[in-house]
Amino acid sequence: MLMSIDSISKSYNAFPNPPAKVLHDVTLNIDAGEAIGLVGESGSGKSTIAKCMLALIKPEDGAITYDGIDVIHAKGEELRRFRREVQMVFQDPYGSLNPRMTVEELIGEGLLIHKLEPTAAARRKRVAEIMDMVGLNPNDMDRYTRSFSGGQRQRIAIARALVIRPRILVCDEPVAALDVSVQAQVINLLQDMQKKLNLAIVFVAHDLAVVRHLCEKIVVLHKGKVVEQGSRDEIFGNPRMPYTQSLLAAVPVPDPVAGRARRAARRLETAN
Amino acid sequence: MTAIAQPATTRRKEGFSAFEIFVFTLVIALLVIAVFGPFLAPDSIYNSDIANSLMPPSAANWFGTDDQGRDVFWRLIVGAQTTLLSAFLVVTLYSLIGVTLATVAAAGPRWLDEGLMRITDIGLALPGMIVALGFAAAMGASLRSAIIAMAITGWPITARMLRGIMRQTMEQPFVAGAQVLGVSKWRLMTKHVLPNSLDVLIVKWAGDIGTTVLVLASLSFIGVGAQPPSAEWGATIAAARGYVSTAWWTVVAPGAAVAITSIAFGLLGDIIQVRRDPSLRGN
Amino acid sequence: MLAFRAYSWFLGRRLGLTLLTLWGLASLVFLMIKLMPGDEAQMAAGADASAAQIEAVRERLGLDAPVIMQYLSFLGRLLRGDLGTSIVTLQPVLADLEKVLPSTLELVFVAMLLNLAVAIPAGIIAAYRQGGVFDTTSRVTAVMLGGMPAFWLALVLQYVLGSVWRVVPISGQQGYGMNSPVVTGAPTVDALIAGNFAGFFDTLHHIILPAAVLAALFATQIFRTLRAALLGVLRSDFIMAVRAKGATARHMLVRHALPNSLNPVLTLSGTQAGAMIGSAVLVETVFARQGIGAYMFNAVAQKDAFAVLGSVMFIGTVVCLVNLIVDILQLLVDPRIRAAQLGSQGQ
Amino acid sequence: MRTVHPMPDQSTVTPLRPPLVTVDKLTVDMPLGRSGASVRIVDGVDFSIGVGERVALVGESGSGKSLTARALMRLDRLARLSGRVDFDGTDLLKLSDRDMGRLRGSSIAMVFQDPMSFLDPLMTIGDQVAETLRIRGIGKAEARKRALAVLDELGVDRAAQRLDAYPHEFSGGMRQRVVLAMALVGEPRLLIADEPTTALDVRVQDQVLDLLDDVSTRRGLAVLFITHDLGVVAGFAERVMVMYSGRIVEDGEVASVFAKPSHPYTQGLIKAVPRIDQDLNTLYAIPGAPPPPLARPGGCPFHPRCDQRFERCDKDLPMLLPVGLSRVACHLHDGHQHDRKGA
Repeated sequence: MLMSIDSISKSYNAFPNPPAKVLHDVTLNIDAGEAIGLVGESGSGKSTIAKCMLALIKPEDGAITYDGIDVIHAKGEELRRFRREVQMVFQDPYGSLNPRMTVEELIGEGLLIHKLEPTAAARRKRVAEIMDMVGLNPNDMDRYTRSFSGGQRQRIAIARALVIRPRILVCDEPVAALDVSVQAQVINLLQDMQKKLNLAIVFVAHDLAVVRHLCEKIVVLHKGKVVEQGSRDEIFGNPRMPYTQSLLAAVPVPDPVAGRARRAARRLETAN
Repeated sequence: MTAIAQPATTRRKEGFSAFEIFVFTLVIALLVIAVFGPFLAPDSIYNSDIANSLMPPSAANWFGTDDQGRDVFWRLIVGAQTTLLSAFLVVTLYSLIGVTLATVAAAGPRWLDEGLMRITDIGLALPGMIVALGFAAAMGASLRSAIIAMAITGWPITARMLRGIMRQTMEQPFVAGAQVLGVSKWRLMTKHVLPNSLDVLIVKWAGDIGTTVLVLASLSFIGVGAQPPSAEWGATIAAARGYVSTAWWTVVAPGAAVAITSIAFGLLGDIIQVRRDPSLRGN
Repeated sequence: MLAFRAYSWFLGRRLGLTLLTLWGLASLVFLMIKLMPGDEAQMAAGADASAAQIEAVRERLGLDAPVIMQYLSFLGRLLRGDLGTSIVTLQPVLADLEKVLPSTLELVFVAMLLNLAVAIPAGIIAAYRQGGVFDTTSRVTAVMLGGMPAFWLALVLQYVLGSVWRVVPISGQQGYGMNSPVVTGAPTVDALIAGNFAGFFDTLHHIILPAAVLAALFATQIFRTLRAALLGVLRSDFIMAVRAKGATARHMLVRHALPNSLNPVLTLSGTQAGAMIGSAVLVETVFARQGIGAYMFNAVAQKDAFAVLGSVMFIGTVVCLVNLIVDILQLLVDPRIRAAQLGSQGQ
Repeated sequence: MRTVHPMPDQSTVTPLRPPLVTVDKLTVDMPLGRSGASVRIVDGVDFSIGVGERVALVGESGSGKSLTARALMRLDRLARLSGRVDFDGTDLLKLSDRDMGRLRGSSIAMVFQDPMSFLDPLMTIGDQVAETLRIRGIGKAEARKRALAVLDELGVDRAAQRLDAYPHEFSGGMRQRVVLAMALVGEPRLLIADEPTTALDVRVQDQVLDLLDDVSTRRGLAVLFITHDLGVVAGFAERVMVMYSGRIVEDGEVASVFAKPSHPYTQGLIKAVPRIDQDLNTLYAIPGAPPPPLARPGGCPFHPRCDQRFERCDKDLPMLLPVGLSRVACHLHDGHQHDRKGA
């Protein structure tokens, strides 16, 4: 077990109103090299869990342990190692890259601050390698991200996260803002990288079809609680909880015959 | 999903309109006058020549002469340096204070942020010119006092605005990305947050020069700023105040100089703002 | 219940901030006193005070005590309403200022009316016909007026309208022989109380130009803010939805854009009400009106430092209180601003 | 200069029902700054919608789908429109602003993507729904009564009590119902729905789709449904039009387009969508990204991303021509396939 999240809770201050509790006793584990999907609707707390896993916010209760590090209280060398080994990719390809840095500076920043490559030339070489690996042209290294498309930006974001060889990559809705025709490229890239680098991927999404495609293990969240978790086959083939069932039933299918049949069946069910 | 999204890729450079070129020329001309004016002016304007006092505008004295018989036009040229230099000094000083406080507030712990912002609230709630007047009067009426007084009362708007923008920038995903990467607080603020927050300030800076010229002239007029025989424009108006009905040019000319300078820098600020964000066009 | 909690929280916060601001102001004024060059007792006693008089003042103000004690006793004196003593009039500053405050408030009130009466319709028309002739002219006018020094504008208009064209009186607050018995200290009100209608119109005639000059400065801000807010709202998504219902441009403006744009304007006019009192310094003296601005101007001219700093304290306090009152009024009068101020915790 | 085809009946799929709207060579240009230059976002679009027909308009960012929809109602004040939009025998693009205003809300209505930003935050729900009627001079009580009836019809709980509530007091799904009520209260014949479910959770999306389905059947309402989600299209629409780079590239019955897409873009799009009912090892990915309107490639705009491109594709712009029961704009289907074999 690489990371364990043990019954964490989190509330947000809404003064003068009473605080809003967004996570209730959430527990889940991540093994090395596995892809795990956190799915839920808006307000399910999935992004809050991702932020806790990245130590961007601290839960009030519970514990998060990564490879022997107490994440919530980590300091100094321990925190530095955690920051090197757990990385993330965000939803918004426009807001997630500093517009005042070149592609080289963006991707090379991790190498620089973790002192992984001593010289600028060596860093540059590593940046070129990783750009090539994620399907970017290394000649674009000196450009700013302004002129890149959403899909290319997500590749840059992935390269920036992966260049320091993390062991966990947390992806918060990484394809939700992309065009349909580009979405598949990024999903395939993530899948590819996971296999090549033996990376654990935590994939936060509202789109169950994408999660089904990418993740072996699924955690279904609803109103800050884990409703159901299990393997892909369990969740999609034989969901036990009514919430999971209703969620799956509502996903539209790009096939008129199957789609109409699914909707007709569902309406019949609700009518009864 | 709207088709006209993608501002990044459709951004285009546009040429300058005639109006914009006019404003740029005006600002540059003012700066040139401020820098070189005193070297060009004839020595005679520093001495009084009572025989020629309060002469109306003529070929020899374009804007006429004042009560001391000095040429009004050349005194304006010489005064431009004092006026603009003081304004630049004031804006630079309070911008430095504002930027420092905003950065500390944005980067620091919550209690420090709260504390600094309450102090800023106090500064914002008080009438700035009156407090500056008090400081300048207490320190002994002089141009130096007025500059210091304006610098210590001018920073709250900058601090409040910049701190707000920095907090917004810190909400941007790329800042969380840098934190996840493990960058130090110093690098986070200087490399990621500040560069992406400062450009609003640059817009404000141009407009602030215009406002500062106005307030400085007001303080001099009230009597706590530059003192006669300084050629600073506000002091010039104050000195000429009694002659408005007998020699209107002694009052109109320096006031127009203040107005033109303040309007020119104000317009410069507007132009930069519209260039940064074309959706504001026409505002 | 929740609303009550939100209200008391808002009011408590607002009151607390006002108290904090007054304390900050007092500290600044104390700092100003300490910044004064020379011997404070000598200054307070006046230039031709004897050594014994100076010592008496030193004793009274506790100037031999440590600074922190001086600060505390200074705050104590402020709480008792002691703003210091003018070395020119030899009167307590507060007593001097109380006499002239109504006159200033009258000027500010008329200026505020003029300001809103001109700027709000102008802002609406300019936004309604964006890019049109009215829009362009009023924007140019706003830029010009906003860049002009108020005292200079006062001097020039006084000369042109008062001396050359003689449309308005040159200065003063009422004509010769028009005096009414002083009751409130505000000439227009006093004339009304006395039933002296000729005197009332005379005072209005005197106030119109100073008020207009004061208003000009602030009207440009209201105009620009309202126009920008209206245009911003007109660009927003829900206006497109209103268009899709088939509404006319006029309906959109009046029924949707205006209500959604007024909040920043009201907030600004609240701040302006206070700032106008400060700006009276620039206008009152030019028109030889009585008022706290003129009082302060004279104090500067006569190097009456305690009167100046007392005035700073006084004007600052009035501004804080005016801001507080305006904020509470806004909250009470308009339920929409109430919703915006208190935040919407619905869902 | 393109040649103008004189026979509109040939280039338009005959709808099953009499046409309600016929759009002919519609272009939309958006101005760029004040330089007078503009960019063509929608480039000569032809289509028609039958009475009571449900048509989906599918496209990615920059394809011009939203602007096409808004052009039908002339909602973008900055947009410059040309072509014809024939509604019930009148050309909407030639109407005066006043007449167009009368048509909006009563003949054609629209619902939008993000219900919250399309509601006036300071006006009660009841007033906003009734507004469409009030604008047309209907009395306050009557308008309120009809607003209530529509809100009831759309399943807003306790509608009578909530007429005086403000938008922020409603949940996302309820807000979308309110926006829908605003559109339907004027009893329009065409409803334009611009990504009405994109911002909603799947379960709420499902409810809104059902609702839209019911209402359009019950009222015989034609719906033009703008979306980027092919799943939604398959479950809701009868006909689908695929837009790419400002043009329609394929237009046909939903069943036949999904079963046998003709345009390589449509083919790729359908294969690229991950599906809840299937396991696949790798998704098909269309290379590259949709071009921004200022950088559209010459020839067929899709050719740089197309895996079936041949010689002609980067030179000639393919026309939208009948292929079977559909219309397709692709050189593979314009009767010159032999060119490809020859190449």
